[in-house]
Amino acid sequence: MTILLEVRGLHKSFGGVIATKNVSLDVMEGEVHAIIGPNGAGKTTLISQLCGEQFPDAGKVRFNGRDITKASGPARAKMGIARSFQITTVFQDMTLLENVALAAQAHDGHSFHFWRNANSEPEINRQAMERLKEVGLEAKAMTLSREVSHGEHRQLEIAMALATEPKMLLLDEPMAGMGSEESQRMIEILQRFKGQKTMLLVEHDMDAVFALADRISVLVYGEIIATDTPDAIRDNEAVKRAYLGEEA
Amino acid sequence: MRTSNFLTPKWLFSVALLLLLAVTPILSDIFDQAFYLSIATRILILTIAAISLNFILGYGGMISLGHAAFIGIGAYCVGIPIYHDYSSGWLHIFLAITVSALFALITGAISLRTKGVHFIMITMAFAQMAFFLFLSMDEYGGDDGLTIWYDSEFFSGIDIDNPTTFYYICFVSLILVMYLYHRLVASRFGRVIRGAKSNEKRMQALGYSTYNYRLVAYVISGAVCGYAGALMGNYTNFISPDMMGWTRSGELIFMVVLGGTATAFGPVFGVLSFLVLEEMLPNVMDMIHDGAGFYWHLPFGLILLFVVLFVRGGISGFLDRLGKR
Amino acid sequence: MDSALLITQLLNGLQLGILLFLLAAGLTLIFGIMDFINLAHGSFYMVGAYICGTLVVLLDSFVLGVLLAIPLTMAVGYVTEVLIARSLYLRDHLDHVLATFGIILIFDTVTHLIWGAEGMVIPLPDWLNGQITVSETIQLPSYRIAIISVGLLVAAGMYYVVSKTRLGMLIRAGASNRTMVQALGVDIKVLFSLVFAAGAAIAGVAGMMISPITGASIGMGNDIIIVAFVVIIIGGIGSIKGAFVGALIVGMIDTLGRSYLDQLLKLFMNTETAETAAPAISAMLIYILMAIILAVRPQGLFPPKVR
Amino acid sequence: MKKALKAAVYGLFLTATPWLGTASAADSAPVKIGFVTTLTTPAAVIGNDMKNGFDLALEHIGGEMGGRKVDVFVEDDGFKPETGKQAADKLVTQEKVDFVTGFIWSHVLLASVKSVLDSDTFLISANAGPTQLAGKGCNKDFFSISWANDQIPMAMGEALNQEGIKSVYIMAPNYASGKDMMAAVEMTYKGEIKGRDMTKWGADTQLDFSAELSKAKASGADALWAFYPGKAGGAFVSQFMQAGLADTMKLYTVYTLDGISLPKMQEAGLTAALGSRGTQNWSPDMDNAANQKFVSDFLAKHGTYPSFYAQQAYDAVMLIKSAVDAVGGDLSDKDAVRAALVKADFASTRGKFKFGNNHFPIQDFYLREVVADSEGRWTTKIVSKIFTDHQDPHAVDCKM
Repeated sequence: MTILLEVRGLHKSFGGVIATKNVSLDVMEGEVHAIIGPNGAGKTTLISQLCGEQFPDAGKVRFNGRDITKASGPARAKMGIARSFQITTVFQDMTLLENVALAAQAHDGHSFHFWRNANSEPEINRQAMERLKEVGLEAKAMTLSREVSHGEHRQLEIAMALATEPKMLLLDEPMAGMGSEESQRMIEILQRFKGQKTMLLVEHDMDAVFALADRISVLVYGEIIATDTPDAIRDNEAVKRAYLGEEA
Repeated sequence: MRTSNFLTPKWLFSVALLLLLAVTPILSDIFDQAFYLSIATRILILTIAAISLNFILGYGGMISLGHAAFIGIGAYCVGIPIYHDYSSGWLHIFLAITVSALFALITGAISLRTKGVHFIMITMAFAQMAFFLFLSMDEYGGDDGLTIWYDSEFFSGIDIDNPTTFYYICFVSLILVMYLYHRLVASRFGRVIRGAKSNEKRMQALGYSTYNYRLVAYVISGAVCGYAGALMGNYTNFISPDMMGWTRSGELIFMVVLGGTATAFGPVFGVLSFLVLEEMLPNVMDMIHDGAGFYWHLPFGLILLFVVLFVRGGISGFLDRLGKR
Repeated sequence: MDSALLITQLLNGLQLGILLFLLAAGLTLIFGIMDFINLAHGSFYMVGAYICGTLVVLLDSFVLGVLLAIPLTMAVGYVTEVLIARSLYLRDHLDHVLATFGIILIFDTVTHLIWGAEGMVIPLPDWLNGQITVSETIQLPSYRIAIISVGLLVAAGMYYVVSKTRLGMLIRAGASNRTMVQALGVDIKVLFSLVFAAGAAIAGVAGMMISPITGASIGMGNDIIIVAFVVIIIGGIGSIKGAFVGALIVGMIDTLGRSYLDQLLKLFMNTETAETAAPAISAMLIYILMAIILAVRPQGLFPPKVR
Repeated sequence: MKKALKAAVYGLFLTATPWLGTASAADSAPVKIGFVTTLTTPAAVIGNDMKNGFDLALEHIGGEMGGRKVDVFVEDDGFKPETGKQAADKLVTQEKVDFVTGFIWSHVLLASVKSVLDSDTFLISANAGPTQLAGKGCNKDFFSISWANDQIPMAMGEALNQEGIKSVYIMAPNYASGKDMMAAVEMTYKGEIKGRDMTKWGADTQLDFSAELSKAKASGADALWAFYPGKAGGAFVSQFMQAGLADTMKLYTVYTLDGISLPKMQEAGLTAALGSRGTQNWSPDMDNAANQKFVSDFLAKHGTYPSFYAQQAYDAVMLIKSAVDAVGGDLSDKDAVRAALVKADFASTRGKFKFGNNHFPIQDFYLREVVADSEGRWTTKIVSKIFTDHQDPHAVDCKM
């Protein structure tokens, strides 16, 4: 198995507060790698450095063999890192199909097409429809996205991320704000891609993490204190003390 | 998209309006009111400018408080060549579009690095610079403006000095520009621009360099607005830096918002009602009380406030709600 | 270069800077705390001048006129906030621009209705109308010194209120983090009204100070408000310190540009071109400065620490 | 077909708007005069004074010309060329006036002139005198009752020579007239020009002259020569005093100290104005019957001396009346009307009056001084005559 995402010595601080402290991390091709940690552990800061919204003070990020430490967000997306957001960020005034088509269109070269009606492009629409099917939203393809439920928004996010045909999915708390039934559906959806898509999953919902992850990294105060299989993590004393212990 | 959209009040109103605009020269001839033809011409030209602004402001969320600069640049691209006796209308239009596009490219490249109020203010700052630039060109009248002593010349058979001919040139231009933007909004490019307004972060996560798309939209908008400026130069036969002042840009924004942003017909409604208000209010007030017309800005300001505070979606939105009832 | 002239010009620049600061201070706080773009802030500058002018003529005392005009202008600001501005805070910037554009039209026309179209000359008492002799060659108009002193006094007062009082703490907190103020259990509505009205009064003071020089006229605030926006963008939105430094920079550049740019240009071009180009370029200078600052440092020179 | 339609449409409206019916009675139809001036913005002080002069003239002629009633259409130019041009458009296309007059500002006039002349309407400027229209751009239907912009500053330059002023510093607003003036100075003034400043003008007028005045002071010139019409004049003189220049420099002005600004300056105690001199083609104290009637009636009605704006608007009405009278009220023959206008057979407040080949006046120019009259009111008084029968230098370029 090859390393897809390689993080070395990542460091970031705001004023005096250290948000990311010497983080090193490997995500293998095809694995589902989860990052867990208590509130304020710096998960969001870490994610935003991985997808190019913020830049580290020190350290290196390599993706698919290339150094992307200084690459911009859009550039990383083009290289194949797709992310979903913790807070729903879809295009409210567009239909679900248009939302996904916009994502598919991003993958399909540049979008400086000024004349042709984008809604009647069969190839893009076919791809978008397929992604919607994969997340179980095909019935609502023509509904405006502001008219669907929160859970469906989250599914739409996954469909949009998939539509860019990424090498890696970076999922920032995909279960956030969901009821247990909705979470269960989301877990099922994600399980379908397990083994096919590399995923870096940041999640609070322990059921989801243990159901999905191949390996887990535990982030506490900006530092990774352990990386191991779910079973090993469950038994790790340091993790228990720092993290699981609190929850218990 | 939804085929049941015909025969709504908005649709009927829009078609009726276009038909009315199409026959305005005939009506003005029958009633012997050349003045109203002149106002209608102004409406057409400003509508083209408003459509260009609507695309970046309404669909793209870029609040440019400097759009009047493009009208001014376009107009000077007619005035300055004519001053030097280059009368070819094709040259004027070519200049108006390319110079405006170039100005949009340079200022947009800097302005679009900023967001929110900064964008509003920096576009205004660039427009002020253009304003002061033309102000300083004494050769072309500076502050006093420049009289365009004759109109652009096209084919030998077409005399755009004739108000009716010129009106139809503007009318056809408007229809073409409306069609252009209709295509643009629905295209992949338009979708990206709409997406970037709705959620920039997400667009970047999808791999779009929104900056590039916005810049292109801004340049297209500037070019079209410059074309409107070239028409304006031929219309007024007089141009001055005043055309570029920030209050003019503010008025243009108001026209777009009044009509309803991000709608195809909004700019038409907005410009029409704005100019009709501007023309009628003083007269109506004078009728109520002689001399009251000087104070027409008072009800005008109140109407503006009212529209902002209570009329969501402008006239277009109002007509939509009428249809839903 | 003539040093006496330079000193006078620096003083003039300082005076313009101080006036701009008085306008920009309210603008930047209103923008920083309420996230409200108030193009109509300049209207208070005008209203202050007119109220003050009326009172000065009526009471035949400049000082009394100014002192009475300040609370009156504040009241106008308060009423504007309660009636209109308040319902706009949660709207987007586009609505702010338009609505306050409407407010400008209303203020201008009402002023026209009340005071006529001609504007107003505000007489100065003799003791302010003279000269202060600094040296043989340097004489300074005493009223200019008075403007600068009053301006600095207001600036010092604001500094005290903002940095040393609980109210100031709330204002600073509000400028950097709105939710925090709400979390402190402060009646945010009252705080907003207070900041708005105080900002209006301070803008009014600027109008009162300048009107004996330029006279009061309709629309006098509409152009200077754009310059005040340039100031707060250069200084960093929400920052009083930024407004102060930005105002002084803009005041100096504008004044010195007007005085020395033609001489500077004459080094590169012939006299006539320089003399015609100088006024236009000096008018552009502050916008060029703002564009450069926005391009290089979009948050301004002194942005509030946390946003 | 079109005619029938037209008749039908008019028929519909006849009952509702009776005035349309009377419009065909050509003889009794009024003479229509459009009047464009500034009635908003601070410059409205000038426009109002001008309109007062205009109204007084109409009163004096009993609202009649050539046996026909006079209808007046007043339009505001908003101190902006574009607005003025729209107003002129409206006058000629909508109201279809016979004469357009007024115009304080050269830039407003320059913007409007094409619209008016294209519609074959007579345009009589009652103040603005841009040099462009005096030379190559002269037109058979354009008349100026005032001057070419550079004549008064030319007279000023000559006056300064006569007064023995060795050096001056010049300040003027940056617009057509200001530029005309700057150019005119060099034509006649023989002393040294120590420096010059052109300040922002128009809706965004610069009214704080501190920087310029400091430069003027530092220049060490004998005199300051300024051109600030209307409200700007008050601001200028007050700052001139505040800057302490009144003691060191002599103040000379053109188009600045007049019936509009002087009462305000007196009120504000701007004593620097008293004794300052300027050139003009007219002064309220001119001794002729027409002027005495005009000035005394104006004083009685408004309590202030008329400015030259009022005086020229008054003269403009009298000129139009003389032409309409000469053709017996029949305005259909444009050539006849034009010939009557060229004759200028009316009693001007300036005494003698005649047009040159370019339809600009050939007239005398005087040096006037600001003095207090017998009742203590500030006004101007003629000191000496500078030019006799002076024609502007652009007339030679006029091929008409």
